[in-house]
Amino acid sequence: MSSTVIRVNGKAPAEVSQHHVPMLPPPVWVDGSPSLRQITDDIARPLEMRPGKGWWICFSIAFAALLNLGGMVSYLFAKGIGIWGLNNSVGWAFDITNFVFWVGIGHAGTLISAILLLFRQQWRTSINRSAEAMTIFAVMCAGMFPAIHMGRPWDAFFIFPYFPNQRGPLWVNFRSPLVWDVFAISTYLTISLVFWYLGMIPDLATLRDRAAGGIKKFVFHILSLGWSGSQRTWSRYEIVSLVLAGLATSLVLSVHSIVSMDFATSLLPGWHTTIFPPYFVAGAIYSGFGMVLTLLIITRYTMNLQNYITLRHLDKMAKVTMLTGMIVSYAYLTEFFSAWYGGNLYERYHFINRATGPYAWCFYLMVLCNVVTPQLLWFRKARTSVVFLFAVSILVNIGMWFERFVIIVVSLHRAFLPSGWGMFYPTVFDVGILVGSFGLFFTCFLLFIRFLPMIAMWEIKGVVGHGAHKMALSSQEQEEPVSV
Amino acid sequence: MSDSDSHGHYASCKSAKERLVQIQPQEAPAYWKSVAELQNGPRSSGEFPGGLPAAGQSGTTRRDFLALMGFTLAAAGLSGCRAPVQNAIPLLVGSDQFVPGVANWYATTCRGCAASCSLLAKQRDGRPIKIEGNAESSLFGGGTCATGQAMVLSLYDDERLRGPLWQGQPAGWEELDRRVAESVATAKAGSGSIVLLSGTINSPSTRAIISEWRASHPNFLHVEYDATSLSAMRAANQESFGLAVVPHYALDRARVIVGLDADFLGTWLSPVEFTRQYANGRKPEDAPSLHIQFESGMSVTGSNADLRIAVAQSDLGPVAAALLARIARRGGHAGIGPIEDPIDSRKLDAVAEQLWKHRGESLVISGCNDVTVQIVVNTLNVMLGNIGKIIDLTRPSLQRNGDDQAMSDLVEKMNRGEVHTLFMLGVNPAYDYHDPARFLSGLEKVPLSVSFSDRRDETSSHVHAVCPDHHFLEAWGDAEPVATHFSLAQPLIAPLFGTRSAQESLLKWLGHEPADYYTYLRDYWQKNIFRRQRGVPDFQSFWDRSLQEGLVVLPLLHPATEPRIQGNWRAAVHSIREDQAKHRQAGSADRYELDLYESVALRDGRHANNPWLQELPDPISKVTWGNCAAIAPATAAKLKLTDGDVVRLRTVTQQIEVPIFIQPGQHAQTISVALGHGRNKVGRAGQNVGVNAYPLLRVKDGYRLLSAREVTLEKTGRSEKLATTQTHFSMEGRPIVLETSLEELHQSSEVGIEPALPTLWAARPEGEHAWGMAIDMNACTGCSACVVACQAENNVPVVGKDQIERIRIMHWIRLDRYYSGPEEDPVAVHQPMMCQHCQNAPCETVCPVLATTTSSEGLNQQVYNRCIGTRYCANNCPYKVRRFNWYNYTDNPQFDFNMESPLGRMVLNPDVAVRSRGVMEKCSMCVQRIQLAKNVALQGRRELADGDIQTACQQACPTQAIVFGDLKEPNSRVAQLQHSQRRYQVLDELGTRPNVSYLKKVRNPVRTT
Amino acid sequence: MRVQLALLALLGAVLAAGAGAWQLSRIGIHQGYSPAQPIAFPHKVHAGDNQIPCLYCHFAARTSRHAGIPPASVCMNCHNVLEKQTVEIEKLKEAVDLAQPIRWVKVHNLPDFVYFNHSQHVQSGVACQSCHGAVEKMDRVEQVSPLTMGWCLRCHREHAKVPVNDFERAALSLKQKQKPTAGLDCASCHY
Amino acid sequence: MSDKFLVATFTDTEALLAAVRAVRQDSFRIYDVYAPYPVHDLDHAMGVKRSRLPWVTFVVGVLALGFALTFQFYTSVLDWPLNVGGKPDNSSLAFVPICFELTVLLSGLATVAALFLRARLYPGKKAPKFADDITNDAFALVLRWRENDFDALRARRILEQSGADRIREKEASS
Repeated sequence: MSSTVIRVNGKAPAEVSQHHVPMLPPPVWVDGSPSLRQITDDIARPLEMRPGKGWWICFSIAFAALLNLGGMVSYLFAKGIGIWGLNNSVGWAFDITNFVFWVGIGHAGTLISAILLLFRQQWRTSINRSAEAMTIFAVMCAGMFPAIHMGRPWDAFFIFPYFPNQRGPLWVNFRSPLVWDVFAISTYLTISLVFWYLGMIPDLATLRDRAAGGIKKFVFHILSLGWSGSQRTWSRYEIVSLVLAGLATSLVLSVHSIVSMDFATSLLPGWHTTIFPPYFVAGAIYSGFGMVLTLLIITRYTMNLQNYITLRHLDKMAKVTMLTGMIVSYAYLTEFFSAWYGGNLYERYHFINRATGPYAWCFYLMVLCNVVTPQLLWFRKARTSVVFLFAVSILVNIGMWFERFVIIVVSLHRAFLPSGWGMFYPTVFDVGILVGSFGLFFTCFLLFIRFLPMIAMWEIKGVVGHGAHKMALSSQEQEEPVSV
Repeated sequence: MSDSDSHGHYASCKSAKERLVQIQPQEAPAYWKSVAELQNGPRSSGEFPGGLPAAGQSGTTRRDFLALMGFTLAAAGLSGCRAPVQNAIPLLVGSDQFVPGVANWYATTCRGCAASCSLLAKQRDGRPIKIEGNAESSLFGGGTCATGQAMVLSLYDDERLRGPLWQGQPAGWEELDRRVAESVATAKAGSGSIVLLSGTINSPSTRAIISEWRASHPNFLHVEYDATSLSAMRAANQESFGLAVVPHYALDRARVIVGLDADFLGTWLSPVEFTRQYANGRKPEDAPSLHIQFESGMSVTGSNADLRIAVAQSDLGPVAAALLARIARRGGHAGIGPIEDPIDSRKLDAVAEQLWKHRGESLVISGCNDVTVQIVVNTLNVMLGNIGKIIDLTRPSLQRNGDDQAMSDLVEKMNRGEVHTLFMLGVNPAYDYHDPARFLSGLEKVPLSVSFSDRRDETSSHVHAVCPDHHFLEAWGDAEPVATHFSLAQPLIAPLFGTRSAQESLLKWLGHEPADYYTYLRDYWQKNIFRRQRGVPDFQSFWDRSLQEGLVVLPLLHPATEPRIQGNWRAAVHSIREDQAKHRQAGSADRYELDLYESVALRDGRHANNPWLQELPDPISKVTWGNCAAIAPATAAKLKLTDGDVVRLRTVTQQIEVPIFIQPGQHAQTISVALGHGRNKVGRAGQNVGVNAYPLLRVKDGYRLLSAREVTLEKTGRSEKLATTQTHFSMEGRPIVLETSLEELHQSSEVGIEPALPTLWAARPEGEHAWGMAIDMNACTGCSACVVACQAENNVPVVGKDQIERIRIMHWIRLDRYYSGPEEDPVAVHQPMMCQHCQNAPCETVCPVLATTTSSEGLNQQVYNRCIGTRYCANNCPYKVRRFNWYNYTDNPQFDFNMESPLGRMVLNPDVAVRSRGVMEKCSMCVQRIQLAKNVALQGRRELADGDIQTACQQACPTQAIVFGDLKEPNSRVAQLQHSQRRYQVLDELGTRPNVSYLKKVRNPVRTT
Repeated sequence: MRVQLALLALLGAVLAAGAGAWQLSRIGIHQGYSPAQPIAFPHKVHAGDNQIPCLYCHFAARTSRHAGIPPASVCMNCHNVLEKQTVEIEKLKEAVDLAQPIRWVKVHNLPDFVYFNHSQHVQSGVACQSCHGAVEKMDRVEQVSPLTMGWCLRCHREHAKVPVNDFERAALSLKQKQKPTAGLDCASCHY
Repeated sequence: MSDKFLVATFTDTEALLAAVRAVRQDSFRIYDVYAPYPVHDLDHAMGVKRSRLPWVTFVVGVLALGFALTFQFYTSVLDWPLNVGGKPDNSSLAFVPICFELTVLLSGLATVAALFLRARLYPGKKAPKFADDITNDAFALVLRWRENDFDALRARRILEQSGADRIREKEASS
């Protein structure tokens, strides 16, 4: 681990530390030099006391939205897809836009916990747990949309190749990207869930041992699977975590590639392009980090964990956001270039229409949020101003939602035959269900930070342990006290 | 549908229970009572024709309308809904002509308008469910129009009266007969005249009844009145030829057709017949005729013309005169002073040139209800020597007999209280008379007014007695659309309600006992028709054959005599010139002219309650559910108006408020508004849809001109959403409709079919057949008959104005209409677009559940019960021809059209599944017909022959623009057409390899310079 | 051994799930449905003992989509002359005298979305029994076949020379490409 | 049956490591070490061999891949080939995504399952508790107390020297 030199606030620890230590001091990812016991207390405390006003306000808003979702979806099932603004020209709009959007959000979690684990990035330790939780809830929201966009969920099981069936037997069409989706999403959800739970077992054990008794103790007792902290288990456990991380990493890259194939394999101008898989993955990570930023900035306040989620964490994430943001911008350019260079009549028209047609405002909003905004993150001031980052993270999510909307609706509303052209106008149900999905997401997340350790205690301890922190701590003293 | 198992049953059980309560007792037997008579003789009355319940297999809704008949789900209500008990109730006494589940076809005659096309009507299990043209007819061929196709639905119209009314209250026939008898008696005593006010009547037997009335009642008067009449033409012909008739035209023989505001392909006189002739005369492979159209608004006819010249209504006369001047000069007729050309002289020269070149084989028609114009037109035809060759005055058309003057006289008589008894048959003056108030005030003064209307409409709700007439599918009848061309009408179903045929009423009131129109008709034919024919010795067999074939053509009574030409056409020209001058002075830039035209679907308005027709897009504007004011783009720009802005059109006396529609090709100073809309008493579907423009029309020396002058246009500031089915009219330079010119076609010898594009995949093993279709873009006029035919055949639901505003029309076949060229003078083209049945179908690859796949016979098959509704296929369909069921359109109060009402559902085709919510559907190439034909061939132990299978759209098409058949059968017509050099496929560069191919549109421009 | 217990439980769960799935897949199958009829008409006596061919009474099956239930008049052809009397025959005659239609109960009901045509099958020489079972041995008619799509396909496959057994079929299609036949098209039953 | 153990608790990982090394040098066999987080070098010090669980991942992965491939091939080529957009029955490229997903899914689940089996982790298991705060901030080194061949005194001495906080004897059921 000492192999990775990590700059603290832009300066190498070597420069900042006045100590004449032969080796580079390890980076510091926890402020306030807490003892192991204190870490446990800090992180477990929120779960043991009544939640604050902030939490209740957030929760009631989120829960209201969730109820609204329930109501609207039941109405949808009762009446039919017609209550949405869809039509013969535009067969997908908010439904699939939301689907792709949420799947995208779902990428950051696994990326942080898996890929950064493989790269031995220690700064992930404070954020990976909540990022994974976010992933799971996001993928839940995403999974909801394919189910409801059919309007008849009781027939959805046709999409699974199951036996016995009395139809001959009739299977499914493995050539259809929608079937790929079903497998990709469910796999991603399962593996992320397992990964998340596995990582939580030691902490569950901690909570079990802290719990006074009663139902809480019992539940943690069951969930922690009798974890004892045995070193023999630890060593197997770390191996398995690495393996899962490897698998999950490949998922991070595959899931959104497959989602992008829903479009790439069709023949619609604006959909039918080979750039989609990498472009979508980058976009997913971009939006995912945006969402992680949003959530962490909120939680580090509501749960006052500034010592664990430090500005340096935010700075890191801001950098990743900026990078992926620029990859996305590059993809936008490439699309236009290949449309012009390819010279296909329909393709060209599509992109002219994207930039000048009736939905041009969506396009420019998207450009503003996804191309212009990230550029501000070049400045360290921007990266370390919590308020600013929060604003950026919101913009990023808006931008990414509109990116999907542009790709889906603008491509559909003016396809090959002009006689089939038409406009899409959302109805209250389109918007309501989008809002509702946020309700579902935040409800889950708020419950999570209320009842489960939102920071991996054992990993923090691992980082803080080995006395390494003592050394780096001294470097802290000359640093400005960053615990905001 | 797939969810009907889990949910449908419950619904259907419930509805069944309810329905049993309301309808079973009195009505349900009524449906069947006399079908049984029809089929099995009176003995089996009170029964249900056997086996039909099995049709209950075919769809919740299909089960529901059986429930309506009061038996199928009788038990289901009680037996709980998990596995509903289905009952089957056979006949008590079998019948040899009636096999349940097998359709019978009967020849009959259409009454949708006075054109009286010959029909074959399909009767399935006792219900008429489909109308098709009678291919035997030498006049109409097998084609129909959109309106004719929809007539079967008006049979099942909920708004039809269940029985006669007296003073608005249900009454018995006896009572009515008594009262009418009294009134007629007093009238006979001399206290005023007895008047029968009717639309055009070309039924010889009915005319016989009328003449009986005339004979027995000296003060009897018969007035024929058409909302859109040709009485000026009749008057003009009286003056020019001494014959007050509407001639019969032969467009197929004309080499040059010049139309002056006559929409003969859309609504004028006999559109089906003309459309057929027109197409036959314009086959590009041999010398096609040249068609020049002068008109104000874009009409179906204009959209097909080789040269279309937009002129103001007031310039139609001058144009005719200017043409006459040129022809006269050539023909050496003196006496026409110089006429100022209303339009570009070179164009007129070119037209005159063409006319003169094709003397004797050209035709000038005008729809103008203005005597002077018609006289000039007659003179033109005379000078060109077309009379007797292209224009037949000796076998005139009897399809428009209305007399405007007689009508206005009648209204005055009524107001003077000189009319004692008034019968009204097939007219609705309170709606379509230009001065309804005047008519109604007169009506009040009539001691006894009787209407034969089938519903409470604007007129019949003001009369004393309503004696509802049968729907023509319930009634006997005959017609003589063109002299010596007779056709018969026979009932396919016993009257659904307590109605009585008008003829029977008239006979009864004449004192005939028994007043049985069938016998009367039969006798009439025996005495008059049978006598005049040779060949069939005995009447019975003649009768049977006529009934079976539906039509008889007799030789002329008296040999053709060339009509002598008379009449002072110079005077006519003179008055035109004066009128023009007068108008020039009055005219100013902010004064517009109004051009009122019959709507293609609703015609003069009588079909306003037919949801199929309300939802049929106008062939030109593509607007459904209501009319709008067509305005030229330039004018709209000048006035800063956009589509849907509501404007107030004001004449001197009247005004209407109507949304505008920007119409390319519209004359800048003329505004076109469709008639037939804005009925305020007609029924749920048509109530107050659109605006009634009749009050605006102008009467010139007693003739109802379908136009007005000095019209002012004011903005109201309001704006409405137009329910249009096509929002973009330009092809954006895409190769969608390909065109070629006549020269090119005749010069180029190269065979047009370019080799099929290479495909990535190995060819799959072929099946027995390969169904394919070829559509001739040159023959298609955009008449839209195919659209309604498809709707009727395939149980396509009506979705209503709101859904169409949301671009959710369900029609399986769409008529795309594109414009090219300058927007003030565009060239239009119509393209039927339905599922192309691609061999490499993009929709199939993306369907996750294999709900759509390619059949062994090349059909792109859609399995409704497998579809889970992801809509991915529709997104990936480059032709956008897939239709999604956004809601349940059946048995759903939200969509209160025919499929909501138990009665309306009787029109459903039991052989086609009714789609439920959340399911994708599309053109199936009428696979049910394919399967049926196979089955018939199997029963006959023979191979399928080309032509055994006709898709609904193909059958309905008057121009035979659509050809369906087996591509693997080298001699089939469709396979032959694959070698046409005009053949191409839409978007084939995408590699979809459609089984539908198109034949290029051929342009034959007129050199005007 | 706790672990073994857990494993056993798991196994049990899997088996239960399997059984459940099988049951689920049989929903809507009314095999063995045999309702009482208003007149207890014994096919055994007519088609069995007296050897009356099916198509004599169900004549519509030759030409129509529906086999149809014979009109009472058809029954009366014989029962007018036969002097044998039973309560059931009395019911029949009464119905005829009172011109009172007989409300039979349909036994074989297909889902709404399937188009089945009797004549097509009769004309192709499919024996009635192959779907309806040995009706001539039944006193009261019973639905012997499941009437599922898989069941239909079995016969259609035989007809199309495609093995019915999944594994045979698999083996065959490994050797040669299956030739598409109309009998196996979706659109031959679903439209 | 219940065993006797000698439990030494530490607060410092350095001391723990020292103790582990010392104990092993003196040829005591370590029963186990308990820690709130995986202490680095401890495996090495204890001589714990690298786990072979990744093999499970590999084997199951290969099996899953095979299954996915054959299943898709069977259903769309052998069992009921349908003409889907004119594409070949064996559109093998289209089968790749699902093969991949199933491989990852099944191998992942199998690995975790294997871990639980191997480490005897299952719901409701009672965790052996040799010292307090193991899951919080304490480290414990546990030696099994075998009758007749366990020099408790020497063990204690070694542990004390290497800086254990407390040393206790403990009865526990293994």
